[in-house]
Amino acid sequence: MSETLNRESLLKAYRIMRTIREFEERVHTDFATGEIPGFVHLYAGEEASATGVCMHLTGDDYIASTHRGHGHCIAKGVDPVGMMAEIWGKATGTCKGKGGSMHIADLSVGMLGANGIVGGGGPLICGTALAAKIRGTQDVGVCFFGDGASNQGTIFEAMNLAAVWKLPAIFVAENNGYAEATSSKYSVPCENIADRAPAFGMPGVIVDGFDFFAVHKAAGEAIRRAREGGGPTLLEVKLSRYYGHFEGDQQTYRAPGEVQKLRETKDCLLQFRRRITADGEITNEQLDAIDREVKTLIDDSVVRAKADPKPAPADLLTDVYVSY
Amino acid sequence: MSETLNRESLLKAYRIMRTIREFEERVHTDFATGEIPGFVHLYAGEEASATGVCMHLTGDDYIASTHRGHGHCIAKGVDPVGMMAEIWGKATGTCKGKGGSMHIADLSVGMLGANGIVGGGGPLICGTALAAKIRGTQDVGVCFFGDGASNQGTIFEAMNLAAVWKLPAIFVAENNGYAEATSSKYSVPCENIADRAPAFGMPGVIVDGFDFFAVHKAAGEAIRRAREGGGPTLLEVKLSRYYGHFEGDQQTYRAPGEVQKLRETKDCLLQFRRRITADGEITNEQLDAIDREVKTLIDDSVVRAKADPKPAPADLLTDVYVSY
Amino acid sequence: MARKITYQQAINEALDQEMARDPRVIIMGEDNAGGAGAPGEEDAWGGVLGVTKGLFHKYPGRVLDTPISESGYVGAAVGAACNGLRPVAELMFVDFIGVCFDQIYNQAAKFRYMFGGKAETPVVIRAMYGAGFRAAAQHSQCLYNMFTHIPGLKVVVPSNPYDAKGLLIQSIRDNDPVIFLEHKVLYTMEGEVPEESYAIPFGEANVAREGDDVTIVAFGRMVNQALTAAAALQNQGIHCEVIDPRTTSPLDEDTILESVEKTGRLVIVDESTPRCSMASDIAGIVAQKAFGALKAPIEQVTAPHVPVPFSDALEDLYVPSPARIEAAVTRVKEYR
Amino acid sequence: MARKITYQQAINEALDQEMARDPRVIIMGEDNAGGAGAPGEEDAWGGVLGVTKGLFHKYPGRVLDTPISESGYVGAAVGAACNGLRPVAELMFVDFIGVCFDQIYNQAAKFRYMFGGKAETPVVIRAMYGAGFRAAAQHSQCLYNMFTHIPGLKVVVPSNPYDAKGLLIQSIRDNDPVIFLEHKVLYTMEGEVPEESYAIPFGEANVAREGDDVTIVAFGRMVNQALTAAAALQNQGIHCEVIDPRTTSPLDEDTILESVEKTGRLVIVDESTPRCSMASDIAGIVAQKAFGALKAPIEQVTAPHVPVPFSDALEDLYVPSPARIEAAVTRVKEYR
Ligand SMILES: Cc1ncc(C[n+]2csc(CCOP(=O)(O)OP(=O)(O)O)c2C)c(N)n1
Ligand SMILES: Cc1ncc(C[n+]2csc(CCOP(=O)(O)OP(=O)(O)O)c2C)c(N)n1
Ligand SMILES: [Mg+2]
Ligand SMILES: [Mg+2]
Repeated sequence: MSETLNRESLLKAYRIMRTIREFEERVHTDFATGEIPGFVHLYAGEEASATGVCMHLTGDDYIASTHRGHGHCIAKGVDPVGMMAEIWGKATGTCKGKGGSMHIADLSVGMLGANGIVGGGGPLICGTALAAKIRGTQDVGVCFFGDGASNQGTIFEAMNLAAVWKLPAIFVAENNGYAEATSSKYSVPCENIADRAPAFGMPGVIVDGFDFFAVHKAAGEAIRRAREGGGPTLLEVKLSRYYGHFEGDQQTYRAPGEVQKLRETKDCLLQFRRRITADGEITNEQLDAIDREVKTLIDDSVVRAKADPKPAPADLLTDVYVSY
Repeated sequence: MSETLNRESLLKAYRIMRTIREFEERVHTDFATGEIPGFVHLYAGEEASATGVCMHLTGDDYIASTHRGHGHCIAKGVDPVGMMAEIWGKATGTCKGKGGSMHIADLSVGMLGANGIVGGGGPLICGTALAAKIRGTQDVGVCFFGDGASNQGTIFEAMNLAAVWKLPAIFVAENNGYAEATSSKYSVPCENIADRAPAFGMPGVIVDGFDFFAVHKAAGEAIRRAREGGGPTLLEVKLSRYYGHFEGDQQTYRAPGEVQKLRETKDCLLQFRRRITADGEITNEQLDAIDREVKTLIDDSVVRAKADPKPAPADLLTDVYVSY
Repeated sequence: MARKITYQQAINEALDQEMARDPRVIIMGEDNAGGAGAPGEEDAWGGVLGVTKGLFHKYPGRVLDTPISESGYVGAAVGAACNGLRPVAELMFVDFIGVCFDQIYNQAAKFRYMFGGKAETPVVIRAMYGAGFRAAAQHSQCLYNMFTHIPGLKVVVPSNPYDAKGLLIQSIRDNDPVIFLEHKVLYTMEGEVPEESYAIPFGEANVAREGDDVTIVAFGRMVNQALTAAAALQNQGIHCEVIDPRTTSPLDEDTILESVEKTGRLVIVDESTPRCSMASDIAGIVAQKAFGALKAPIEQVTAPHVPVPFSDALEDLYVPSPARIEAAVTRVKEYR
Repeated sequence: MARKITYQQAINEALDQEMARDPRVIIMGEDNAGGAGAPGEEDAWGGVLGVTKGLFHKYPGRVLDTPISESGYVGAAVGAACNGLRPVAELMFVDFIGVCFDQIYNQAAKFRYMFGGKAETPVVIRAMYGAGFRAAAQHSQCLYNMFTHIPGLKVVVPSNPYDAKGLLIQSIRDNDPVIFLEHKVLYTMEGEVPEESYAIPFGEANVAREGDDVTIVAFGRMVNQALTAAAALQNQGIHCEVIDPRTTSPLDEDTILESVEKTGRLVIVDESTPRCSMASDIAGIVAQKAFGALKAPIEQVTAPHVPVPFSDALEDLYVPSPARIEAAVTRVKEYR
């Protein structure tokens, strides 16, 4: 077991990762039927990253996410039922059906939004961290972004600004090896994304993103440093996405069997389950029970999403301004 | 003397640096009378950088410059007479009086323009370098930018792109310690700007910008590497500007005597003169003669600029499109 | 000319033919080939929706995949244009302009003027635009008004496959910076397109339908909505002239003004939000230059002043529909 | 209220009073203090033209100098606004929007809608705009049309010191993202400004001069040009009504339409280039909603469709002058 995580926390982490996986697998299946509108980018395979990081966060800490945001949302505490309705474009969705998959946000739990603009979250999270710093709280801001996004000017500027202002911000580079069909070997001309940290005078750390415990530990250190006034950290999480860039992607750019092999050997849920059941304090039966509960939750969310009403015509014009 | 520079080259380098100095001192004086319109940023003090780099360049190599562009222009071969007229807003100016100090450009000598947008030149120079690479020539592109600009997303993106595409591009960071009134100690959170090179998998080199020979040598290596297909380099030149950010700046943010001391001890022209006259092959008299010629040239450029006509009203509407 | 191809194929063919004709033409963008550095297929995508597919192997070294650095590579395209190439850079979704606008509007667009006429910047920026894909607020905007506002840019909004090919060829041959906007909903539209290369000049509107009663000026996808409405109105005895300016800058004012001189009634259909839009622009020009001919208020049929919503239920209301166009035409026709 | 201060002082005073009133207000920008990390004076500049001078020491920790990273710090202001602060970020010259537009138009402006009404983003972006300083093409643009086009933004263009103070206070108190544009030529303009704090509501035009013959709608600095023209025209017996909308978004349509209903003649004065401009926008609105009242073509007096030139000889021709306004008014007045 882990030194810092008690039994309850381990079960919570498992439930979150399982929920993300179940949610994404279900969206994958339902997208294939043509019923889900728009572009959907799935987080399956990367669960340990969002979960390992967000387990350290309170509702007052903020995260900024990406187009591949479902996992970050669930890990930060956004209600999956509202999320599913949102993805289906329903009035009951987290954003009343106005945002969709790429814009799920819930400020009440510190989730500042998925983002349709690659790199968009970097500057924003500097802002939430700045607000915490100015108010004198210990809250932090976490910006998740991809290997592709690591080449975007906004991300560079945000890391630099966070260092200049010594902000309580953590930059989590989720390096899944691809930006759409482009390999990070092509687009990132240094060995690791974490190697960019010295350019901004901040620590750079690399972790195995299939290993929840590694992520949890490294994130914990970075977040503690930030809370204590030690400034920002760049944390590179190496992982893989199990599905295409978006649903519909044929993935001919990947090596045959690439994903299958990872699923079988390194999958974060598999590893986690093996590890936490090793000493018998947590049993496979308990985890199976969680699996069933999660499945019921997600099944139910789909049933409700399908049945829920679409936004009413009048909704088209509301929610643009607070006052106008 | 220098190993790589013959007598003629040394005299040429001296003449260029002297021309820049004389040009800038004269603009400084004339600006004070209120006759020169707009914003003017002077390059005095930094002459060894532009000159040391541009001595390696041919007319087919491109440079991209900044708001502080006079020195780069002169070093790259733009006619100072046209430049002076441009700064005075006259029809005879390099840009017909339409651009002014911040937009002097002369593509016929590979000068892609001063730039009013901090960091604007980085992407552009990637483009001229790309064109050279695609055509299979050995031409290079050089982007000059400041310490302040080193925090701009466009510069980060440009360095990254140049590395990904292995472009024959050289990024010359002229670190004069200030961006407007802000110290680079505040805005650049790592020790040196050159320390950012590893983030883009390229070599980073630091040189003393008061020492023409140091700049010339380091630039020569970077440019040779680029011409040979070895990709981009980040070259940090540490130097100082002798005047304010722009003319009119009271410079209360600087330490008293800061500039005076540099002028007396490290000035690039002083050092250069001392060094090249050391073995007697070049005499102070020869250099004095150059000084006089340069003075005459600049005096003359001002006389002409003052007498030259302003653009005609019809010029307002021309030169927007090639065809419309 | 019986061959029919899609709008998307027409764009691909224009790129292909110009790359074959002129070695200075290169293309670049995120996944314009796709698969760079990856273990699997090269040219795995050919653009996010496949528009540039097949060019990578045909023109070695001239199809460049880019990191996600729009300022970087769009600016590089601008710089390369100054140094003798004729680059076509793809911005993928026009909505991404916010991270690279400077290189277009302050650099490319202004070089020629700022440099006293001594620069040429023959760069083309291609981008997808428009609503209809349930792609929500950050992937569905029009934004052509912003480009049209900027002196130094030319702006192209083809409404059909034939125009897409001919206008893209003209864009590449043109010596000024061109913004070429492709409506994503039109990619699958089929139409007759000659196999041979041809260029459609800028600033020449297409009168897509002739009529004496009401002039409809529409842009991009809205031309088709307008034609649908016009066909329906014909049955009610209202004869609409549908004008497709094809380029918003330069704009063929004459064709519009002549039509209004004839009809005296004008409806403008613009998919973008209404403020400072192309709808405003045309209305303003006509209210100044053909005022004497006007017999009715100028109606603008646009999206509302709101971001593009995600849900199909709302997005379908957001986009100007043939029904709304019909209603506007009827109003101006009946105005006394 | 006899005290006279400049437009620049009025802006400084508004910032000062709001910072005193509300600890959530912070300001940030390049050299908003100036001298960060440097050996000499702290608060060495107080903004590039001194607008924020004196606040750094008065409000410790709440005046932030930034690196030259407009996307970074403008986005940070947006993020901070989502987390309970009320930041005022200075973009220095509005022309720099090209390197940070995304954080404003795709992020701040769209949050509330995309998030189903569950976000508030009370951020203010201040920026200098306009020609007249011989600052050339990249430091002299207006660009308010671009912001006005974007749903979710509010756009403020004060024309005098009194409005500058009251509108900036309103901007800071407002719960939506606001673009506050300061005309650099107006910084030295003096006017009566009450010492106490006051807010001018958005969307309420100021009728700067009343008249029955011709309506002039003008923005920012152009209000003053219009007033000069109107005074001269008065001597010729032409009575102009000069309307200053004060905010382009929201826009006080009613005041404009009522005036046109009365005069039947409209001239719009907009310093920006003409295409898809505020001039177009107002013309389009009036041609649709007050058509019946119009007795003459709607004249637009704008800059030409060219970048802003450097030379004073050209820049002075570029900016709409009182003489050009007079000529336009005379034309619409004489139109039969
Ligand atoms: C500014 C911008 N450029 C391009 C895109 C299109 N796009 C969406 S996701 C994506 C790839 C992102 O790759 P990465 O950052 O590695 O994240 P991943 O998809 O692997 O999670 C691209 C290019 C975008 N949405 N925004
Ligand atoms: C995008 C942008 N931001 C801000 C400015 C205003 N500005 C002009 S020069 C300058 C400082 C530049 O500093 P540095 O890069 O160090 O160059 P230096 O002036 O020292 O040569 C600033 C902030 C600008 N012109 N463009
Ligand atoms: Mg990735
Ligand atoms: Mg500097």
